[in-house]
Amino acid sequence: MSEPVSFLGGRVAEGAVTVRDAGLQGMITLRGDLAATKVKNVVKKVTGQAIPAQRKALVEGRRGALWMSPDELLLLVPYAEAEEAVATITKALRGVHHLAVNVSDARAYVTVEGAGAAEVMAKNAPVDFSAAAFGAGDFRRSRVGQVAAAFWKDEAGAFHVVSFRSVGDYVFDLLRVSAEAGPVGALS
Amino acid sequence: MSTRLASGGRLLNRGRALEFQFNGKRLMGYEGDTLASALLANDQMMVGRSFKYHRPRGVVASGAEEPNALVNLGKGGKFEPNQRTTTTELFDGLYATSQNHWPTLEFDIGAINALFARFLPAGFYYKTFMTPRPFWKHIYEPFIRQSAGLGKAPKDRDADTYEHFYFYADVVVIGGGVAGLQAALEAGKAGARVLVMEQTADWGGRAVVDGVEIAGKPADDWVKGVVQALEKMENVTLRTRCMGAGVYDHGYILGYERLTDHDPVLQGPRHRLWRIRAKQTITATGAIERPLSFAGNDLPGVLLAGAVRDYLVNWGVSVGDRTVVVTNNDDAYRTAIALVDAGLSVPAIIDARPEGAGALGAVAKAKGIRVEEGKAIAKVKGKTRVTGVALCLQAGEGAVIDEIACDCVAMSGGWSPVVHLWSHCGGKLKWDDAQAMFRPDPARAPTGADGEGFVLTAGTSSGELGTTAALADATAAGRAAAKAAGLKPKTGKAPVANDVDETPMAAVWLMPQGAGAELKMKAWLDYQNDVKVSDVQLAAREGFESVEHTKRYTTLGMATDQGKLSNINGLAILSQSLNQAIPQTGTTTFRPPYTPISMGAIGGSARDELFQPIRKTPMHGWHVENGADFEPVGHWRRPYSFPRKGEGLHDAVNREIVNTRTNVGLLDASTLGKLIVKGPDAGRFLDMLYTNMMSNLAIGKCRYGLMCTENGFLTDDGVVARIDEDTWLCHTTTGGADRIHAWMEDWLQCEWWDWKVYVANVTEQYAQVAVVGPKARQLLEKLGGMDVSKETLPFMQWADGTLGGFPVRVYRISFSGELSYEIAVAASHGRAFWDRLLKDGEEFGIMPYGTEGLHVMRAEKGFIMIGDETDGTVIPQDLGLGWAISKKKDDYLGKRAQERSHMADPERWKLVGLETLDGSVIPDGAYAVGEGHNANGQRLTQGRVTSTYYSPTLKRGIAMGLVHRGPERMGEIIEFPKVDGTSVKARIADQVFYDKAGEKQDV
Amino acid sequence: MLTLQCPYCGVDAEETELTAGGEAHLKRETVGASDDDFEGYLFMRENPKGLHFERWRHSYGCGKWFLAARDTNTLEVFGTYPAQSKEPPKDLRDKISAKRPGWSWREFK
Amino acid sequence: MRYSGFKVFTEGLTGNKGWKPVWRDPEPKSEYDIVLIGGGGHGLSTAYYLAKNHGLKNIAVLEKGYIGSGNIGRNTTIVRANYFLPGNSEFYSHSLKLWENLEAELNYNVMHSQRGLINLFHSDGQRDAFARRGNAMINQGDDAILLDREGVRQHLPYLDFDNIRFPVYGALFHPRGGTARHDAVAWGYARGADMRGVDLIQNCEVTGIDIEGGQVRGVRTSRGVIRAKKVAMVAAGRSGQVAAMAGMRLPIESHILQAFVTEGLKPVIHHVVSFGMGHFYISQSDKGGLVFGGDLDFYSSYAQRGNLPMKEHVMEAAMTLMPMIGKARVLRSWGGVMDMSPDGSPIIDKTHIDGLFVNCGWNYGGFKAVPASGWAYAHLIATGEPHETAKRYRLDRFRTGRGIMDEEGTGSQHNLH
Repeated sequence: MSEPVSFLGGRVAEGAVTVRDAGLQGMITLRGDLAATKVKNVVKKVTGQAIPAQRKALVEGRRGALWMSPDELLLLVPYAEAEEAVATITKALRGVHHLAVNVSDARAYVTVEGAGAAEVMAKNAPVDFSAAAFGAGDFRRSRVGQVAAAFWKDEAGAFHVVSFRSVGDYVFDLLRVSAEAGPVGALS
Repeated sequence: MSTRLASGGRLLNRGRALEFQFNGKRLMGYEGDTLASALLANDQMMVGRSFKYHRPRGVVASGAEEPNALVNLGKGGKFEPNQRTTTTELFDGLYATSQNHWPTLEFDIGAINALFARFLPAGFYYKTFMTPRPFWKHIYEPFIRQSAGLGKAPKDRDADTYEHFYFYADVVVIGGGVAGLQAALEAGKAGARVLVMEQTADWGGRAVVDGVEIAGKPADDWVKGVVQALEKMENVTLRTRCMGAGVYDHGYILGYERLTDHDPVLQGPRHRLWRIRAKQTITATGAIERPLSFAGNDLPGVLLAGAVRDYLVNWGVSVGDRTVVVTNNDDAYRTAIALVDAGLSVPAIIDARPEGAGALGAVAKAKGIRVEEGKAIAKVKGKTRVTGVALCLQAGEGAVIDEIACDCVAMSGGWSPVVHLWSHCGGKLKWDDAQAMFRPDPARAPTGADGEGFVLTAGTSSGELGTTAALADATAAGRAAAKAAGLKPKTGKAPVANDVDETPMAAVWLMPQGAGAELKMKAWLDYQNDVKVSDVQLAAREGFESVEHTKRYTTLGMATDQGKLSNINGLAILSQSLNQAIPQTGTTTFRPPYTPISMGAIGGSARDELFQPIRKTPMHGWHVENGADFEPVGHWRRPYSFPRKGEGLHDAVNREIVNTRTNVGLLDASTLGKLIVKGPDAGRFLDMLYTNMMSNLAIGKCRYGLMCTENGFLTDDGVVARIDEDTWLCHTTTGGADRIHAWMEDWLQCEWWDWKVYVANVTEQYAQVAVVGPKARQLLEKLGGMDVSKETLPFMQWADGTLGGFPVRVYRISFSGELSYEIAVAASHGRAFWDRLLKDGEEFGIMPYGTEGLHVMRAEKGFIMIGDETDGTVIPQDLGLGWAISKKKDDYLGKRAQERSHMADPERWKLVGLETLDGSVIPDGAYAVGEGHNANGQRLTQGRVTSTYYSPTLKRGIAMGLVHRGPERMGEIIEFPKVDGTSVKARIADQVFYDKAGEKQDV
Repeated sequence: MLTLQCPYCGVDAEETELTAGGEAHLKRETVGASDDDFEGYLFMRENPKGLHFERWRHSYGCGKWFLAARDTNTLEVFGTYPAQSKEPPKDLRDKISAKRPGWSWREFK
Repeated sequence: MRYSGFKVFTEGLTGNKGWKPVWRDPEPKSEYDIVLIGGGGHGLSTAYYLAKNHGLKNIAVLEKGYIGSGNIGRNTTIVRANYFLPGNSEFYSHSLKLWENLEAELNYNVMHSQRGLINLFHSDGQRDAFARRGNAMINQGDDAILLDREGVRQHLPYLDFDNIRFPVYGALFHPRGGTARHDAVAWGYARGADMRGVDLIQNCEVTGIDIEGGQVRGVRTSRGVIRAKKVAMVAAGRSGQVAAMAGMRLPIESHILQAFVTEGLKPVIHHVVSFGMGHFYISQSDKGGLVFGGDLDFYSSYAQRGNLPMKEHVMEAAMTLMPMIGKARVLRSWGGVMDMSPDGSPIIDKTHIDGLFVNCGWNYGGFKAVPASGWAYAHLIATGEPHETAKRYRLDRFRTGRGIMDEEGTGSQHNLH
C-alpha cells in the first residue's frame, strides 16, 4: 500500500491572492431524505454537523456537511476516515433508501485566500460574490470557467473550491491566472 | 492651418510632452491628448483614405462616432488595425500609420476610383462582373477582395491578455456625463448598489465643454463635486475607460474596460469584459451631432461643430485659423463664439434658418461675427483640405452668391440621442418632429424576465437637449431605477443650469434644398463607405424601398462606425425620395456592440490550455514522462500509443498488440464511465434503460448491456456489475459517463420520480487498469492478496480484495479477447498501482498499450465500438446484437421506436466482417459501390466501412462494415473505390476474425 | 442572456448554468401506442411564438430538472416549478392569466 | 432590363438616371393559381422556378416584411455540398451545380465565390468520420480532398498547429465550397421571378389559411383575402405558426443561430474554415469583415438577436486556433431563427390537405439549399410529384423511421444538430 497523493500534489501559487491545493480530503456523497431523523443522526455522527440549510456549508476543519441539492449532501471527513464513515452510514441507514459513496478520490480541492479572493472567484463564476450576497458559510454549485464546481466561503474570507479530479489543473490554473492578473477593485 | 494654441486645453497636462510617430514622422503631443487632437495640433489634416473611392479623409468628430480618422496602431504582437484616433489616448512612443492607400497617404493610386465614381454607383457590382464566368473567380473577385477592408489584419500572436469579471448591481448607469452622474447620485443616495461606466477617461461629457453653470457653479466644479460624493458611497462603483457595450436579455449588460490601451507599459490584462447583471439600467449616453449634406462635406477640414469646440476647449487646438460655421440650430453658435473668444477668426455663420438663432445669435452678432441667415453651402472648395466655401440660398438650387475663404468648416445638422443601448434589447423609438430626432419611447422599453421594462434613459439620450431639462430627467431616472430595484429614493429638487433661450432647429437634410445631381453626387452621407445622397436616391428609384434594403444595397451605415453619423441623414433622404414621413421609413436595427470590441476581450482568459479543460487520468503523468502519443477523446487526453525512440507510430501499435496477445499488456481504462445505481427499484430501472435484462443479474456477476435512445438508436454500451441486493455498477463509454448519468437523472426525475433509485457518478473515484494477456494472471498472482484463479474469479465476474497491498475491485471482463482483468483502485493510489504493475510485470514482458491497440484488438474480435459502428442512425438489430435485446421485456427505452416499419425492414444495411482479397487495408470511411446511378448521376452505394485496421495478429487488413442485407451475403465480394481512383475488393465474412470460440478470454 | 430561478436550490441561475430540455409535459408513448401518438410524443412540437412550457436542468448547479413557463418571443419568464408536476401549478396559471388573458397551451388553459 | 458592364457604363455617362425598379410593387389580386407564403430565399427561388421551369405565371409571393428579410438576410453565406447521407447528398450536390451557373441564370451577380471549404479535424475519430464524408462526396461526383497536417499548413499557414489543446490532425478540403452575397441571392431571384410575371407582395402578412373539405382555398392576409388553388408554406423560422393556421403541428423547434462580423480587414482568411472541436466556422467577406458562425442557443426562441455565451465559445475557439486574431474587433452580432428538425434535415412535401404544401426544417443549412429547394419545391407544387433529388424529404419519415438523415448523428433531437 502506497501513500495516497492528491491530484494537484500540493501545488501552490503564492501572491496577494494565494491559490493552494487543499490536499486530500475525505468526501462522501450522501443521497437520501435529508429530513429523516436517521439521516440527521448519522450526519451528526460522522461530521459533527447538523443538516445544512439550503445553499449552506457547515464546516469545522476537515469535517463538515455541504448542501448539494434537496436530496444530496457532500460530507467532509478526514481522508483516512472516509471508507469507515461510509460503512457507518450504510449501517445506520440499513433499510432506509439512500446512497452513500466515497468520492474522496474523485475530487480536486483548492483554496483561494487573501484580500481579493472574492474578485478572483468573480472572474470565473457567474455568482454575486459581494460580501452582502455571499458570506461566510454560504455555499454554491456553479461553473468555474467551463467546468462544474462547488465552493463555499469560510470565516476568514477564504474560498474553498471543489471540482472533479480530472480537471483539477484547469481549475487551479484558471484561478491562478485570475489571481496573477491583479485586483479589479469592485468587490470588498 | 491647424495648430495648438499657446494656452487652454482643460484635459492637457502641458507639463508632460509625449513623442509619437505617424507614418514615420516624429510628432509631439501632451499628456491628455487623444491621437486625433495631437495630429490636429501638428496640422495633420489628412489621416486616411475612404473605402470605395479612396477620397482623402480627415478627423470629422471627437469621439466614438468618428468614421474617418482610423489608423493602424502599434507593431508586432501589439499591432491593431482600424483604431479610432478620436478615442485613442496619446502615450509616449505611440506608433501609428494610415490605412487603405498605396503607395502613400498623400499619393494614392486607388484615388483613381474617384474619377470613375459615376460608373461605380451603389450596387454596381451586382450588375456586372458576370461574364465570362471564369473571370469572376480569377480576375474580378480577387480584385474586389484586394480592395476590401481598411486596416491590415494582425499577423503576429496577440501578445496581450484579457479577462472577464462577473458583477451584480441594482442600477447600472452607462455614461458619465452630468446626466449619468446625477442619475447615479440619486440611485446611490437611495442605497442602491450602483455601477457607473464612462467610456472616456474623464467625467462630465459635453456640459463641461460648453461652459454650462449647474447649481450656480461651473459644470467642471459641479462634476468634481458629484464624483467625490459618489466615490464616498460604498454602494457605488465608478469606472472610466469602461464602455457599456451591449444590453442583453434579462438585464444582462456588457462592459468593455480598456485597462492598458492608454499606457501600454502598464502590467496586467489589456481589456476586461464586465458581465453585469443589473436590476435596472440607465443609459445616459448623450447625443451625437449630425453632419449636414452639402457638396464636398467629406473634405479634411470639415468637422462637426461640437468637435471643433471640443478640440479648442479640451485640447487647446484650433482646427483652422478661419472657421466657417454652418448650421440648422443654435448650438453651433457656441462653437463660433468659443473660437472668437479664443482669438480665432470666424468669417461667417451660415444658418439655414431664415429667422436665424435666438440669444446666442445676438451674442455672435455682438462679437461682430457675420451671420448669413437662410443661407447654405453650395460646395466646399479644396482638393485635400478645405480652402473655402461657396455660399448660396438654402431655398435655392445652389447658385453661388459669394465665396468665403476658410480652412475649416464647422457643421451642425442637429443632434441625435444615442439610443443604441436602449434599442439592443428591443426598446422602441418615437420620432420627435420639432428636434428632428428619434428618441426613446419610455412606454415601450425593453422588457426583462418579469415582463417589466429594465432600461431607462437619462438626459440628452432621452432627447432632452437643454441642461436643466436633462438634469431633471436624470434625477427622475435615478429615482425610478432605485425604486424599481426595490429601494426608497430620496426626494428634493433637481439641480438647475443656466440655459439660454434657443430658437428651434429646422430639419435640413440636403443643402441647398434644391441641389441638383452634380451636387448630390458630391454630398456624402457615409464617409467611410462612400455612400452619397445620389446613391440612396438611386436605391429608392430601383425599388429598394425598405430601409434595410437601402442599407444593404448601398452599404449605408455598414462601416466600422455603424452609421453613427450617417443613418438619420440617410433615411431622411430615403424618406424624401419615397415621399413618406421619416417614422414611416423607420430605422435599421441597432445591434451590439455599441462600438467594436476586441475578440480577445470576449474570449477572456480562455486561451491555449485554458481554452477548454484537459481531463487527465491519475496515470497522466506517467504517460507524459514515457512519451505517449496522445489523442483527444472528448476533453480527455488518452495515450494513442507509446512509441519508443526511433519507432514509428504504426510499428509501436503493432508491437503493443502482439505483446499483449503473447505476454501481457496494460491499458489505462480510467476514463470509462462508472455509475452507481442503487435502490429498491434499481433493477426495474436498469431493465428500462438497457435493451437486455439487468434485474436478474446475479450478485458478483457482470453482463454486457446496450442502451438506446427513445428513437431506438444505439447510444451507449458497457458492462454492468451487480454489487449487492440493490446496487449495480454501470460502465459506460468514455464519452458516455456524463451523458448517461444525465440521461438516468432525466428519467428518474421527470418520468419515474416515484421509483426509489439514486445514481452517483463515481467515474473519477477510481483509476482503472486493464491487465490483459496470457500472462495477466501470473502477474496478479505475483502481486498477491486475492485469488484470481478461474475457479474463484471466472470470466464475467468481479470481486473485491487486495493486490500488492492495494484495495482493489477486479472485473473479469475482456474487450480484447484475451485473459483480462480490469482492476479499479482508488484514484489517489492509481499512479502507484500502475508503477507497481509495470515493475512486477517486467519478468512477464509487460508493456502498456494505447487506444489504437485497444481498437484493433476489439476489431479482431468483432466487438462494436460506439461512434464507429454507430452514428445515431443505427439500431442494435443492424449490428447483429439481437441477442442483447430481451424478448421477455414488454418495454425499454427505444423499443417502440424499433417497431416502426422501417426499423424492421430487411433492406437495412447490417454489420458484417470484410476481408480484402489482397490483404490490404480498406481506407477509413470507404463506401461499397452498387449497380447504377441515382437521378443526380451519383453512383449508388450498398455499404460502407465502419472500422478498418491492419491486424498484426492476422498480418492482414481486417474491417467491419454495414452492408445492404449483409449477413445474407456471406462470401460475396464487394468493391470499395479509393480516393486515388483505384479500388479494393473485399469478401463479406464473419466479423469475428480472432478466436471465434472465445476460448482465450475464458481461461 | 436568460436567468431562471431553480425551484430546488433557489438560485437565479444564468443560462450558462442550465441545460434546456425542450417541450414540457410530454406523455411518454411506448409499446402499444399508435403511430400517430408515438410520432406526436417524440417528434411533433408546439413550438409556439409566445407562451411555452419547457424543461430545464440546473446542470451546473444542483443537477435537478425543473419546468418553466416562458414567452419564446419576449423571453418573459412567468415562473418555474418542479419537474414532478403533471400540470402547471394553479398559482402559476393564474399569474399567466393575469398577463395573458385567455391563454391556452396544449390541454392547459 | 438586362444588366451588364456596358449598361453600367452607359448609365454612368447619363447620370444613372435610367435604372428602373428591380421589381414591381403590385397590389395583390383576389385570386392566384399558386400563393407562396414567405418571400425569403426559398420562396423567391420557388417562385422563379415555377415560372421558369414550369411556365406558370399566376403566382404570388406573400412576404410579411420586405423581400429577403428572413434568414436569407442574416446568415453566414456559406455554400457547400459536403453531405454524405443518401437523400441529402444528391440534393445538395444538385444545389451546388445550380449555384455554379446562378449569375448567368439570373443575370445578377450574387458573387458566388468558390474559395474552398476546409473542415479541420483534431483526433483520429474525427479523421475517420471526415474520411467517410469525403469518400461519400467523391462517389457523388463532388470534390473532396483529405489533407494531412502539412497539407493544411499549405492552405492555412496562420493556424496554431501545435496548440496544446487541440492539435490539427488534418482537414477535409472541399474546393468547390465557398460563399455568396446573401442579399443578392434574394434580389436576383426576386428580379427573375418578377420579370416572369410573379407578383411579389411585400408588407403582406398571412393571418389565416382557408380550408374547405380537406382542400385549401386560399389565405387571409393583412391586405385582404386571397383565393388560391395551391398554397405553399415556405416560411422558415415561422413554419410552426404558419402550419398552425392549417391546424398542423410540425416536427420543428425554433432556435436562434448567431453570427458575428468583425471590422473590415485586408484579406487574411482565403477559405471558409470550420473548426472540428465545437461548432464554429469563419470566412472573410468581400468587404473584409471576418464572418463567424457559432452554435445554437439551445432553447426555443424567436428573438432575432445575438446572445453572449455562444459568442464567447466562438471567440475562444478563434483565439486558440488563430492566435493573431485577438486584436480584430467584433463589429456586429445578430441572430436568425432556425427551423430545427429532429434529424437536422429538411422537409419538402405535400400535406394531408389537398393543395397545401410544406417546405421547412432547414436547420442551419438553408442558404446553400436555396436554388435546389426552389427547384424541387416548384417541381412538387407544379407536378404533384416529389423531385428526384428531394424525394426523401418526407414529412412522415420520423413516424416510419424511413430515410431519417442524421448527418451529425445526434440521434434525432431537435436542438442537437
